[in-house]
Amino acid sequence: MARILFENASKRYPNGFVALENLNLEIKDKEFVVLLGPSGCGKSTTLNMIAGLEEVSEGNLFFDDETVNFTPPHHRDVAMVFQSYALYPHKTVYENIAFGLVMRKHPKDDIDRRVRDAAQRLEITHLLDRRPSQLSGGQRQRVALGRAMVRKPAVFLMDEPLSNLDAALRISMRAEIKELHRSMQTTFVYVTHDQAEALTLADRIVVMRNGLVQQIGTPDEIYEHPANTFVASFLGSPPINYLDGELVVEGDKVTFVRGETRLDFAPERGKKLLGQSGRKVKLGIRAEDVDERSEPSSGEVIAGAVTSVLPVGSDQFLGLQVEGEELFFRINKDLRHNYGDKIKLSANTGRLHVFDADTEASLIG
Amino acid sequence: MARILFENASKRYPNGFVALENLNLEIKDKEFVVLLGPSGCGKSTTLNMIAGLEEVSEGNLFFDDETVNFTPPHHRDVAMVFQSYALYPHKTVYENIAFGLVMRKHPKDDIDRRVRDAAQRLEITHLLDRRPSQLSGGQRQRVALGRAMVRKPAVFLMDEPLSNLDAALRISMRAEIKELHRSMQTTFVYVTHDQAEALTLADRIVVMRNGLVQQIGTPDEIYEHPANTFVASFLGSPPINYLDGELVVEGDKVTFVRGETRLDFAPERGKKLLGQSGRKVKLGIRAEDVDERSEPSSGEVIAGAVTSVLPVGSDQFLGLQVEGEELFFRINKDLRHNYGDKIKLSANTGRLHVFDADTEASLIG
Amino acid sequence: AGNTINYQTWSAAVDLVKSHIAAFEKASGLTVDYANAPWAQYRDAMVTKFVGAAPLDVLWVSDAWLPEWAEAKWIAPINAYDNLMAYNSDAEAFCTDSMTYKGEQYGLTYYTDYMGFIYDAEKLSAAGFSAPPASWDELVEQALVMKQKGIAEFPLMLAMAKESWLIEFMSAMVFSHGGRFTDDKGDSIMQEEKGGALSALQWVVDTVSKHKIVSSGCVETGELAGLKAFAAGNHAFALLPKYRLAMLNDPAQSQIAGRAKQALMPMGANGSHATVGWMRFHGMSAQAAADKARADNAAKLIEWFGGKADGQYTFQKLLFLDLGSGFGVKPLFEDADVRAAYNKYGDVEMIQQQQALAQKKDVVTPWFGDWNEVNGAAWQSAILGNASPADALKQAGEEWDDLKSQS
Amino acid sequence: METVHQTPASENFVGRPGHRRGINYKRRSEFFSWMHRGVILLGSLTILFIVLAPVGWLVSSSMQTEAEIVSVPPHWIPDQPTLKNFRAIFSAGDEEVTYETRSTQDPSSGNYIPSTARNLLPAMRNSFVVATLVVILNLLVGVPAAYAMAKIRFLGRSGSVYFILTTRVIPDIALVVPFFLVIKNLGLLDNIMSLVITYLAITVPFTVFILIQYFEGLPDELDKAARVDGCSRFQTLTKVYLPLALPSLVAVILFAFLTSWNEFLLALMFTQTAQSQTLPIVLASFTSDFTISFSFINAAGLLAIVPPVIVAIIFERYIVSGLTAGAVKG
Amino acid sequence: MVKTTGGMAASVRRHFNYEERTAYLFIAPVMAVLGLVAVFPIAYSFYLSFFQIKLTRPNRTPFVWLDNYLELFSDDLFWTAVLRTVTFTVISVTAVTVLALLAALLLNEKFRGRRLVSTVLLIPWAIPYVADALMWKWIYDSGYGALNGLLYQLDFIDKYMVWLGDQNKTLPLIANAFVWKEVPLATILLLVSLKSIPQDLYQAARVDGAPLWQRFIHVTLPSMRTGFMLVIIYETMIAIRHFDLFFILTEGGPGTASHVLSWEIYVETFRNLSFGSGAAMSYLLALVTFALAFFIIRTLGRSV
Ligand SMILES: Nc1ncnc2c1ncn2[C@@H]1O[C@H](COP(=O)(O)OP(=O)(O)OP(=O)(O)O)[C@@H](O)[C@H]1O
Ligand SMILES: Nc1ncnc2c1ncn2[C@@H]1O[C@H](COP(=O)(O)OP(=O)(O)OP(=O)(O)O)[C@@H](O)[C@H]1O
Ligand SMILES: [Mg+2]
Ligand SMILES: [Mg+2]
Repeated sequence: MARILFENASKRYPNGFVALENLNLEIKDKEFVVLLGPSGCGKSTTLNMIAGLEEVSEGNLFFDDETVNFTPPHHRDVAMVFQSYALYPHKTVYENIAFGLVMRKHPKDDIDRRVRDAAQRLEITHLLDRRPSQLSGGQRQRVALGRAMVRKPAVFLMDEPLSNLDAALRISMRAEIKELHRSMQTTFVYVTHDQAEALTLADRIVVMRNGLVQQIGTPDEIYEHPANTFVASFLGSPPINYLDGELVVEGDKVTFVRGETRLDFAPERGKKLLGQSGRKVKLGIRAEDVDERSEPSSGEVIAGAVTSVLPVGSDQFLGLQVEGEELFFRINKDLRHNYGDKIKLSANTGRLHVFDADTEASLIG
Repeated sequence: MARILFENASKRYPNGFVALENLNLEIKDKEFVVLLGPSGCGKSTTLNMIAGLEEVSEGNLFFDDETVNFTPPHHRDVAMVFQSYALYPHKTVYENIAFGLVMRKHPKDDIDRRVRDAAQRLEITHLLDRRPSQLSGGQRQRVALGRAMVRKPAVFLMDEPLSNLDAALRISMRAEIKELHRSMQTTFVYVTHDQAEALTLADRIVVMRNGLVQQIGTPDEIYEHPANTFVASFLGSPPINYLDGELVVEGDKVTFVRGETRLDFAPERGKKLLGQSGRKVKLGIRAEDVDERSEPSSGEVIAGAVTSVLPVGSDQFLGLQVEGEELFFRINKDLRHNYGDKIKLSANTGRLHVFDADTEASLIG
Repeated sequence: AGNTINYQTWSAAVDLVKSHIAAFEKASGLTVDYANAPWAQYRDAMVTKFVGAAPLDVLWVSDAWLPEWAEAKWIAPINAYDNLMAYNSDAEAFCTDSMTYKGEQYGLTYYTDYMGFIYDAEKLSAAGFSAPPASWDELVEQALVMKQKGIAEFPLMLAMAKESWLIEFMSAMVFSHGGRFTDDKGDSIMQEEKGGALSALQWVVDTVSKHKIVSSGCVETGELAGLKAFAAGNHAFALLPKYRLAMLNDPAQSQIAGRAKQALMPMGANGSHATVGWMRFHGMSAQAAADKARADNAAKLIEWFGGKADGQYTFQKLLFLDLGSGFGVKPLFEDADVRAAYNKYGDVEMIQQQQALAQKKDVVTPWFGDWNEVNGAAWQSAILGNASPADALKQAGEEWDDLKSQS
Repeated sequence: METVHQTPASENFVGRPGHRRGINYKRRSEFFSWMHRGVILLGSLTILFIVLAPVGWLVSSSMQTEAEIVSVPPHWIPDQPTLKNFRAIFSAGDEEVTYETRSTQDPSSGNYIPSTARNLLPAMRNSFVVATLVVILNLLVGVPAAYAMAKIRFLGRSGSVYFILTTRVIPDIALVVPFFLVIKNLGLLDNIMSLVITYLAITVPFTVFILIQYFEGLPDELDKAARVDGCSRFQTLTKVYLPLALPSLVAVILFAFLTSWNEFLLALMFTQTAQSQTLPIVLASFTSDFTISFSFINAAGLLAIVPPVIVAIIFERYIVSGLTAGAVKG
Repeated sequence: MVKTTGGMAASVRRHFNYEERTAYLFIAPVMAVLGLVAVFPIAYSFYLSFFQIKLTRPNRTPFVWLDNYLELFSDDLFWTAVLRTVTFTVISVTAVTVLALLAALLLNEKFRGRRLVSTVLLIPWAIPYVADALMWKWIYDSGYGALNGLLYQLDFIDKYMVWLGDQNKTLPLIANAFVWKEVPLATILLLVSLKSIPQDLYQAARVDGAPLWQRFIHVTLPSMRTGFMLVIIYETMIAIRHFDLFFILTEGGPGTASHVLSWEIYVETFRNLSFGSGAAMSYLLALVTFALAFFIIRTLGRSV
């Protein structure tokens, strides 16, 4: 029901700090947009501006086609989950959740139904009579989520709504939120640090850094075609590995060269790099884009000595000393390696990333 | 420097709610113990009791060999990261971090050195003069972490210290914490909901539920040998899949049977189940314990129709309708499947879990 | 409102005033809008009301304020009303004097009194004296004996706190020492060497610091506190308004009931038995005077209270009977009821004799307020030993000259 | 344990966590709790003594006769306690005053009671009405203003705070006459409304100032949450801030009530008759130039304490702690 | 689906600066009350301070520009009064603040009888100054006062002492009466601010190793900053202008021992009927008071 448009918007805090600079961002109606970015990059600030809780210092903010720079929050019809919860300490959990509806004069029984329904989904039905001070951290967060969930606003704003929940709960809550989006058919702006969450929920992801937007795109675009090293590094766990080197173009074949290591780009990638021979680049290889084959074909070999082995549940992370740099890869858990083993991995050359060594912008975007 | 021992400890809140029941838990000196459990299970309560912030209602709490039930917090020599941060609003970031040292009468220059060092690791050097109210959520959390990091206490207590940080920062902070543990050689009790964090950091993991300890063990033990379905479900993302069925023992071969699906246990697992033919069991298969081979051998086939496909970064999650239940698996991203496709996956029968259908306790634990 | 008289008093004898008003309303057909304010703040309240032009017709005025209020044109003379002026023949001379400023009379009195010298007869005889002191020196002698015998720690009660009574206490001392603050032309003579004022102050200072027959706490003792202390039997001699005799001899209020006697004010070296007298009167507001009809009504009320009502000085008489307060019209001394009442606790002859010796305060001028503040502080300073009596009076005298020249 | 001694792991002086040698914490915590109780007892007794000693003397003397009251040394307990002062206040009739009925006072018998005693109860009623109205208006007018100044950013915000304070830095004495002119021009002389509006003007600046401070202390996040939940500024104030600010409202209520209850100078100027006079004025009028009854004034002063103390008892319980616990994280 | 409400649809102009409009609306009643009742008196008396007004000379009221102010600077008595005012204010405000803090700390504890103590504590506040001042006058009386009586009977003194009449004791004794009456309000203000300290700060401080005393210094005191600010500003403003006790207890005496500014202003205005110079003094005092308040707000005000 609402398209949100930031037009050259800036936010300057009273102490002079500029939290957002010249933000241009369009969030389409009914879209589920996830804001991603390092701590302090301005995500919460963006949400607060959409909600009308922080003034837009410069530029414009539109809902559909109208400026809402000065529209007060209660006329904006947004629901928000605050990063800090902001529960009403004097109200019970029930009253906290119901408050938004009470303010909108919903009938009592409708409110009751919705609150109980939400509480059940959030598994806090047994806590409805408690006050926030008597809840655990995760329980408080769920109350905060419930307060938004019961509403039917034009825009949902959620600021890390699941950060304090355990994995199982997080997954089921994620499903609830997905379902909410589906059934409400309304715009969601969502902040999270959890990549799985971002990738599973988002229609589009906005990657921010220091108050500036780095890239906007579908999860796939962001993951597969990061616009620059920052974006590339930001997603993926363990993070993407970089190797500085040089491009060598021989006919159709584009090769990345760094010392002994030579990696031939798969053709569809390579063709964007033709004619750039000699260019200094940063190669990006995601941890999972390697395979341990008995004998990798040349042009896809990454060889090095094992520096660390870290089993994590289903997989293991392998630290590898390659060309003097330590790279991390994720491989199958069943393979056993010991510290110091020299091994070879085959890189998936169709999924290599290349960035300019100086600007760090992607060359194959 | 401190062994922590809970002996039949209980915690009853003033409203009568029993948050911990009969807790028996030994945390060894220098151990890094992670508390895991669903929201509201009593993790923070446990930390608070160790810190001396909540009274032990019943039972005893020992540090080394002495009861500390009555020792006030400032004589316990613990450092703590609070789930709610609890920053001093009237102090600057610098003063917040320095406070614990000031209280212990450290020399000024030593304090300064440590604070600046911690700030640098936490990447908040530029914020040292701000007050907490001028920080973003993640920044506040890092200040809270810094406040503990500068100290050299006998016990570190950390309550979800990284929950509001982005992945990259989280990983580097995780490394800092690991390093802290290594260099301090002291006891850590750590609460997290992030499994990767739990698995990478913990010497041992304590899985709790409703104020009761479910299992204590190394990460590997917990992951590979969950004591019951609760523990099994709690770790792993997407969570482990269950299929109710029956055991059929034929000679050495133990087979799980449910409708068409027949899975033969690998011998080392199977031998614990000999003689249990006909037993009603719950089979557990982790999402990643399947492979898509062109032709799986019989006895490891899981066949079903694709109900959902969810690409997540490096992999994709596949929903599969198997024997009327929806199971989720993680497979390689390169494989393309469409909704409704009937496919076969081969299960890694060496990694199957079996639980009693009623008690839900593991049969091969 | 044409027939309403706005009548303002301080909160004294409220019931009596009300009853007298009721009678007036019945007799005259006029209505009286009566309001009263606490005595301590009365002047301030009135100043505010004058400046704020609140409706006022008749009001009580203390003699000390007359010049100020007249100069400020808040109250008006009543000379035009012969029926009022006629009462002067019955009034004590100092009384009429006190209501007169620049040749015009501003009202009719309803209460007049003077500073009396009162002693505790029992203490006196216990100390072995048969007669009260006739001079201040004699008082010192007697007091020293009492002090020695432990009859009283501080035989003399002098109330020298800064309050409205202070000027009366000072005047009584000065007059009885044969001195004056100002001469007939209104120029200051208080600072004169060997003048009565100086010897009076010197005497006071000596009693406090040399003889210690007066407590150094006298600078915080107000008239009322002094009265209560005297009533409690703490002292043998006191300077107090004469009307306090009634209270001092009332067993319910006093522990020396029946022993409080009055003597003539002791004499100073060059002095006499003179004392200070004062009075309060009914005045007419300038506001009312400006309107003939209102002025006539106001004059009626003034006469009713300050003159005769139904052929009698009813108000003054009742006030005396109720409270023991003094009256300014001599004929009342002859009234049988009055004599009977007086003789219960006092000596009419003595009262009449002393009243005849009463003089009005010689410092009542438009700048009295300014000067009084400085003078009071100066006397206290001398008593506290912060200044010599001569310096203190010099300061007061200079202040006087200064203020006089300014106006 | 080798490494333990090498690493500077613990700051603990003794090198063992959780206990300094030789301290029995259980005993110690019991000791502290005894100390604690002792300090509380001592503090309470001190307060009770400091306050009740003068007040007790007030009570005792209100039941003594004028003669007894000045005894040296004082009679702490009246020889013959009498309630005549209280009786006079409560039995004072309202019949018309004539020469015959005028004497409620009888100096010769010592039953000295000022005739204005009968005004005391009506004056208390006036005072109570005035104070109550002032409290209500203070809240109505002051609360929104304080909220706006604490939580809304607008042009002239700090200017208005200082303006409000400015109205209270000038000595009342300088303002009495101009105040009088205002009240006269409003036609409110001798009307308790004159007191209501002037008291409002003299109390509301502090009401606002007090509330600003406490509102600022409440987390901004709650304000934000409420607004997102659909509250206008006004609703945010009433539904979220007021309940949380309850303790400070108590402070303000008591402040406004007692300031009005005690105010003297303005009441003196604006009121004239019993119909509008407030308690302090009537109290003051018991001291005339002719006489004063300490015992009676003390009795009246004692009665004056009762209504405010009842008000205080009613509201004091709302000064409770931890109202914002659990509200926000961080 | 819920309609996007008025705000989005309505014109920008209608909601232009909703925040400011609300703010102005909210402060309008206060401003109206003050404008109606307080502004004229202030302006008027300020205006008067530029005239030489002596009410006994109603026809001569020349405009003297700043003379009324300038004269004060050469007036010794004025400076004495300033000094005494400062002394009184410093003694009183310090005592009120410290005692109120102690009382507030006590009342912040939970114990049986707490409500009794707190109710009793409020009593002094409930006594009108008129009665309060008379009570103290009478307690301090050197002849038959209760203070003398008590000290004498307890054998602290062997004969009755002079209290208010002793110029070295006058100011402290008046301050004592003042403090007795002012502590309750200050206590309430501090108590409220004490109650609003988040408990988790104490927890953090305990873990940080702060013993009781340090928690008091580092958590309690800083968190009560605004409470202290309120108390100090209010009490300073009240003490610096305090009049009633001086009026009833000493009238500025003995000598000039309690001749404070407010008394001087009173004398000048009502005794001397010099409204102009009285007003000038008032405004000097007001200026100083305001400067103090400003300074206190700046140093203690919330900057968090
Ligand atoms: N003050 C309190 N009064 C009553 N119950 C409480 C109180 N504090 C916590 N609880 C309850 O105790 C249980 C344990 O709380 P605790 O904070 O230890 O949970 P937790 O494991 O830390 O959860 P989370 O992961 O959500 O932070 C919860 O169910 C909570 O509701
Ligand atoms: N009131 C304030 N005054 C000054 N600077 C502020 C204020 N609030 C936030 N900031 C700064 O603005 C920047 C953006 O803050 P914001 O809260 O939007 O970050 P965020 O992206 O939500 O971070 P996080 O993931 O840590 O919550 C931060 O660097 C923060 O320090
Ligand atoms: Mg944020
Ligand atoms: Mg917790």
